[in-house]
Amino acid sequence: ACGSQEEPAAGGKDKVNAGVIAIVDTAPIHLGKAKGFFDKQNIDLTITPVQGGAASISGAVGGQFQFAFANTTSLLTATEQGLDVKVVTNGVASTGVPGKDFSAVLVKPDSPVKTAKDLAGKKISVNQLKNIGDTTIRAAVRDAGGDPDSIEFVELAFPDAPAALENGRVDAIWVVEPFVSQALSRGARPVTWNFAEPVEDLTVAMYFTTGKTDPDLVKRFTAAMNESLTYAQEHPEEAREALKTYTKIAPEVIAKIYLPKWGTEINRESVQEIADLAQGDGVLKGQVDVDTLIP
Amino acid sequence: MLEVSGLRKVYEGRRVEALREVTFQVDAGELVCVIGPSGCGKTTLLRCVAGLMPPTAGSVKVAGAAVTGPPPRMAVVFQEYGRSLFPWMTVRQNVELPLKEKKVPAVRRNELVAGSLAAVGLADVADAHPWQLSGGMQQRVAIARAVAYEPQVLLMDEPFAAVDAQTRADLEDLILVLWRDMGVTTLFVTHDIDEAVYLGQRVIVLSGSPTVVMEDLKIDLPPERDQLTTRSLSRFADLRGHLYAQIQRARGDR
Amino acid sequence: MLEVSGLRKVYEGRRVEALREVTFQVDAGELVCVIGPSGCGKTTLLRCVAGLMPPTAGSVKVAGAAVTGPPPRMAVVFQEYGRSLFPWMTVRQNVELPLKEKKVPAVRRNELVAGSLAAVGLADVADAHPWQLSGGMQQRVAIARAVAYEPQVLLMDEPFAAVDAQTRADLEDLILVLWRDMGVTTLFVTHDIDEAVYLGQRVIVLSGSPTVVMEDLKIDLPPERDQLTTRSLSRFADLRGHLYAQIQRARGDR
Amino acid sequence: MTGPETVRRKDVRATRTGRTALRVLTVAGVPALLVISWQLYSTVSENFYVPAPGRVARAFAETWFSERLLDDVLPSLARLLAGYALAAAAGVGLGVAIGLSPRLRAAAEPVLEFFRAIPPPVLVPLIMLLAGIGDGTKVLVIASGCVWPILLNTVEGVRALDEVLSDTCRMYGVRDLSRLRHLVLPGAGPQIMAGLRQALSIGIILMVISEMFASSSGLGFTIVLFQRGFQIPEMWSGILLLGLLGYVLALLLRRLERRVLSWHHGRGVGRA
Amino acid sequence: MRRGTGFRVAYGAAGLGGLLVALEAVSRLGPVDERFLPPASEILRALAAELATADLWTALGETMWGWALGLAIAFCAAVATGMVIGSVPGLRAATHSTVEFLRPIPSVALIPLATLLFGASLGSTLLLVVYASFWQVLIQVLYGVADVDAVAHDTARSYGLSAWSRIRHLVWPTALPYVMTGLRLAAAVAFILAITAELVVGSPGLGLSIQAAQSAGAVTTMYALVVLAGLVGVAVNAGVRALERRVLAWHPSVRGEAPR
Ligand SMILES: Nc1ncnc2c1ncn2[C@@H]1O[C@H](COP(=O)(O)OP(=O)(O)OP(=O)(O)O)[C@@H](O)[C@H]1O
Ligand SMILES: Nc1ncnc2c1ncn2[C@@H]1O[C@H](COP(=O)(O)OP(=O)(O)OP(=O)(O)O)[C@@H](O)[C@H]1O
Ligand SMILES: [Mg+2]
Ligand SMILES: [Mg+2]
Repeated sequence: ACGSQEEPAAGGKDKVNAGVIAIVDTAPIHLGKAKGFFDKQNIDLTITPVQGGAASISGAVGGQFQFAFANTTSLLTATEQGLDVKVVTNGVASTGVPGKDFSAVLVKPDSPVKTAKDLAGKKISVNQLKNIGDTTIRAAVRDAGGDPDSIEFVELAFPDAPAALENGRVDAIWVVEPFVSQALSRGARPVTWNFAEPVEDLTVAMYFTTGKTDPDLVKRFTAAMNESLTYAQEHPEEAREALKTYTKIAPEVIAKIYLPKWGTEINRESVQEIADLAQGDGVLKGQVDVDTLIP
Repeated sequence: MLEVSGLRKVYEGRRVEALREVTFQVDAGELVCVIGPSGCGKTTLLRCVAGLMPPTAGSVKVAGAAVTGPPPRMAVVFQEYGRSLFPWMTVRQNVELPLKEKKVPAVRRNELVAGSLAAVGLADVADAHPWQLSGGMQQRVAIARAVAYEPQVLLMDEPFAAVDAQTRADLEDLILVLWRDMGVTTLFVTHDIDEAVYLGQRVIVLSGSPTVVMEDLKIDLPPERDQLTTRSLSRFADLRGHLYAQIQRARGDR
Repeated sequence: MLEVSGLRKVYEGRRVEALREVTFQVDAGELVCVIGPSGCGKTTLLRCVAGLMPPTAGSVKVAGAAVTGPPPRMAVVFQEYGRSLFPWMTVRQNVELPLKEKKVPAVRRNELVAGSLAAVGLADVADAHPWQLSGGMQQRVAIARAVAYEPQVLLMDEPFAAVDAQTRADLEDLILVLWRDMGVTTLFVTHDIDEAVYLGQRVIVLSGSPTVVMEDLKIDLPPERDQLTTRSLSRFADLRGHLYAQIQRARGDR
Repeated sequence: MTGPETVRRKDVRATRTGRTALRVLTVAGVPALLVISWQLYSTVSENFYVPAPGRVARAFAETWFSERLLDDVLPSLARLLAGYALAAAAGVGLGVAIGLSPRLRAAAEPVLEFFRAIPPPVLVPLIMLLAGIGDGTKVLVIASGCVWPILLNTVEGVRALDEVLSDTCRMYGVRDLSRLRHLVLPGAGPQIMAGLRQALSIGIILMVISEMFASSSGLGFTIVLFQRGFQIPEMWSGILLLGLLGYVLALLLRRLERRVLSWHHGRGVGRA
Repeated sequence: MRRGTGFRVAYGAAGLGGLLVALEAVSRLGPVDERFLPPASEILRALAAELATADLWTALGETMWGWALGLAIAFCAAVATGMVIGSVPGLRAATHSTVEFLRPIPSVALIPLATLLFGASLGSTLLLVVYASFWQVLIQVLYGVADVDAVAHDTARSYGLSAWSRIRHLVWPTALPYVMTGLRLAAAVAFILAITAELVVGSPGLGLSIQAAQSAGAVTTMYALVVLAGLVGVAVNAGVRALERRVLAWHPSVRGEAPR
């Protein structure tokens, strides 16, 4: 899966290297590649797995990736720091349906925490501090009438979170699929669906490029990507199949997980709302112009 | 006190037969010298007696008990005197360490250390480190350490090799006094024939390889020895001449 | 060939004045012995001459040039023979290394190595490592290394301390032959007065600290020396007696 | 008579200032060169990830001369020292035991190598299962990485003890604890110190790694946060602080070493 | 020596066996939940299954290649630098501050730089591996060079050994035991960083597989891969040990091995 170097493209196709996290959210690009949507646009796509949003943004700014995938907060932060990142299309969005989304805050079945309000003053794990997780959780708690500032957030990778919850190391965990299904099947109880509830129709992550990329290539990539998103949204079973090709999630889990929404439309308002929330929480220092990020 | 019977030692690796068959014994309170050509196995013999090295065959008994490890109350002065001193300790600490191990009370310990250092002429360098001393001084520290230990059995491997003639004579007399006053059973390896005759009640001559005991010679000199008179006895010259011829034969054998 | 003038050496740290003021010279092709009580500074003197240690004051010249580092074509046999051999090399490699450095052609090199090892009686252990040898054998390896090097100036620090009387006599004669045949200028430190008289054309007696040259004695024995006849000359006994008295004085001084 | 005396005293003073200047030059020369080339590089090339030294220096002052010093640096330092001490105790203790016993060495070596080859980042979840997500885990992670150089060096140092010295101890009945104290530890001292020095820098590395997991404060955590937030000058200032920290700790360790190993250095070893 | 090898293998196997039993016991009876730390037997079964796939071997190959190349570069550079710094008087003092400053800078902190320069490719892995293992070897070399015996050193000087010969015949053999320890440390650190780089930067290899298993919640597979990493470490160490026994046959630590 190497070969990130630019070589003469086969059959005059443009070589594109995309930096993408190998999680459920990115099934469309894998599916689209398999379906030949990119070939159709004369793009020879290589998907390079990256470890997180910071890595994909660094990679794109450094010129290694022409396109990459990162969550909304990471992109806003990069923009605030003056990095030249430009969103090309939607990445993944919340289903907006509590109970049927891919992200949730969970507690032990016997926990005194019943609602989002009870999360105030508790210790909650998130995969990265000062990112979309804590921002949305704070919003949810605030909306429910709790004091978000009394929450103690700790960093804990998603895979390690369920164990920490069961051992009582933390009071609540925020996880995304497949860990939501996994934890639910072991008896954990959802308290809030933090992508679905506090912000309406939340755009969680987006595909982006940098100003250096050829505009024509951007247009073609966007087209291929949108086709992939639409196809994935319309063919969830195929999306589930695609998961088996690039993740190691067990097949029986794949069958059960909640898939996110893969639309092509970016909900600018939700992005603006996240930016405002982040600014309110001190994650962002100043006002970020969403239009610079999303042309 | 010391019984060596049928001792054989083969070094693996190069398969050198350092000792073929060595048998002799040393009574309690005896002072026996061992001589032999260079490389004949004197050090090897000493190390086996000290229980530092298991013999290939044969046995060693000290005070009736078979030797399997270093027996208690035995002191050794190693040929590699320089390496046998702890570089991280001062001269005094080097001499004191075995006494501490023996749980000698502090007062007596200080007495012993001071006494033995004075006896070897090193009272004034007690606080130096061994590597700040000359070769001869280092060797004397090793001797002082053995003397202070008040051993029952004393093994010495060419202990005066690095000191000048006069110091050597003094140290020889020190050993004689020690032996006479405290009845220390002593096995003394040397390559100096005069020294062997002067010190020993018996001299054991080892042959060149294959090494066996070539002669076990009684030194029938008067027990009171003195650097001037003893060495000028005609019997001394006879014994010396005899041993010289033996060593020459021993070397010729190989 | 060798000029030592006003040499003074103080070891920092313990601030020991090892040499106070030493002046003497050695002509080309001369063999001079140095004796003195243990710890008087013989090794220190040799190390200054060899350029291994800067003197505190005074100067050393070899072949007219002031010594600042080890001069070329000089060989040293160290008192700590054991530590001067490289444990990771065999005996042969140890002897051969300086020759390789000197770019001696392989054929000649083999000849020299084999010759010098045979001369010290170690031809059969050429492939052993130093730590597989007895103390005396190790010392002989160090001597063989110096001999094979064919030096112009040879410095030896108690080189025969660890070998038996007979071997010692042989090695003494080896040095005499080397010196006579090749005209090697030799400075020979020993603590054996007989040896000094037997080998030397001159004997330099160092005093005890503070160390100065106490006597520079010409040995007026016939140049052809022989273990039996030379040692039995009455002049030999005289010189020996004189030096003995000197050493006693030297020790008394401190 | 007074003439030459004063001249000589002036000489002494001159050489002393000369010596001080030389020392300053030796300590600061190479770093100064590095900073200068860094400045040159950043003036000729605009690189978002390599800000100019002045910019980093400003970020340094702003970032670290604040309450962060108490909130982030001190806890990190405390965890580092705790982990390091733990590793030193375990490494030397275990190392002596393993070095002295060939049987134990043969049995333990593959197991130790097994654990040593496991990258700490993948070990973190496991340690977290056992020690929770508090400081315990971080201390353990630091210790689990630091222990190897100390352990290995101790084992090697103990194995290489001089045989004549060992024999001397055996002869004089110097056994067990006092053998440990008088022979084994000082004899292996130079190697153990080498291990301690190695471990110090590994400890700092692991301090950062441990703070990447289950953390909400600490120097490493802050650097990672800057990195994720694309606050590049701040990130570099943190890296610089890590280097400074390492340097100061190494200096302290060296002073300790000077004291403990004075016999080793005085002996002329190491003048090459 | 022959007897020695059998002895080592027997005891080593016993040690590893003991570890497996302990692991099995911990998760079957002990304090840790089986779901988070599966028993050893299941991990081994998963490992066997993984070993049957071609992907694993490709990943392992990629990791090992990055490891070997990085280690070789770091080792050569560190030995050369160390010898020069250690043998030229004054240089040690002049570089000391810089070395001590650069050394503790975590390789992980270089990740942004690595990504920037090389992206998620072999280059990133190499940068991190070389940077981390270089210091390991360098420090050992510096200590080893400082340990040259004074008498041996004087011997070399008095026989007029040239600088190069002194390094080759005196300094290098003296430092060799230290260098070998350094090599063993560096080999492990290089391996750790090869995997960490893959974990964090996402260069292809075993680390990426571990990361994939971890983020998919496939705990057993993840531990199987971790165990594999450990086993590779054991193998690497055995190799270096064998090398050490060859080149250090004269050293007290090795020659004391044979029961005397
Ligand atoms: N560790 C060893 N390995 C192999 N051979 C050895 C070892 N130690 C000693 N030898 C050999 O054993 C023989 C006897 O050695 P030993 O040291 O006992 O002699 P020695 O009589 O003490 O000689 P010297 O008077 O020179 O000290 C020698 O041939 C030597 O080469
Ligand atoms: N490294 C050192 N540091 C301090 N003092 C030293 C050092 N080396 C030697 N000395 C001192 O210098 C003096 C002379 O030592 P040197 O080794 O030259 O004596 P020597 O004449 O060779 O004695 P020997 O015959 O016993 O070998 C001694 O008093 C010794 O303690
Ligand atoms: Mg011997
Ligand atoms: Mg001397």
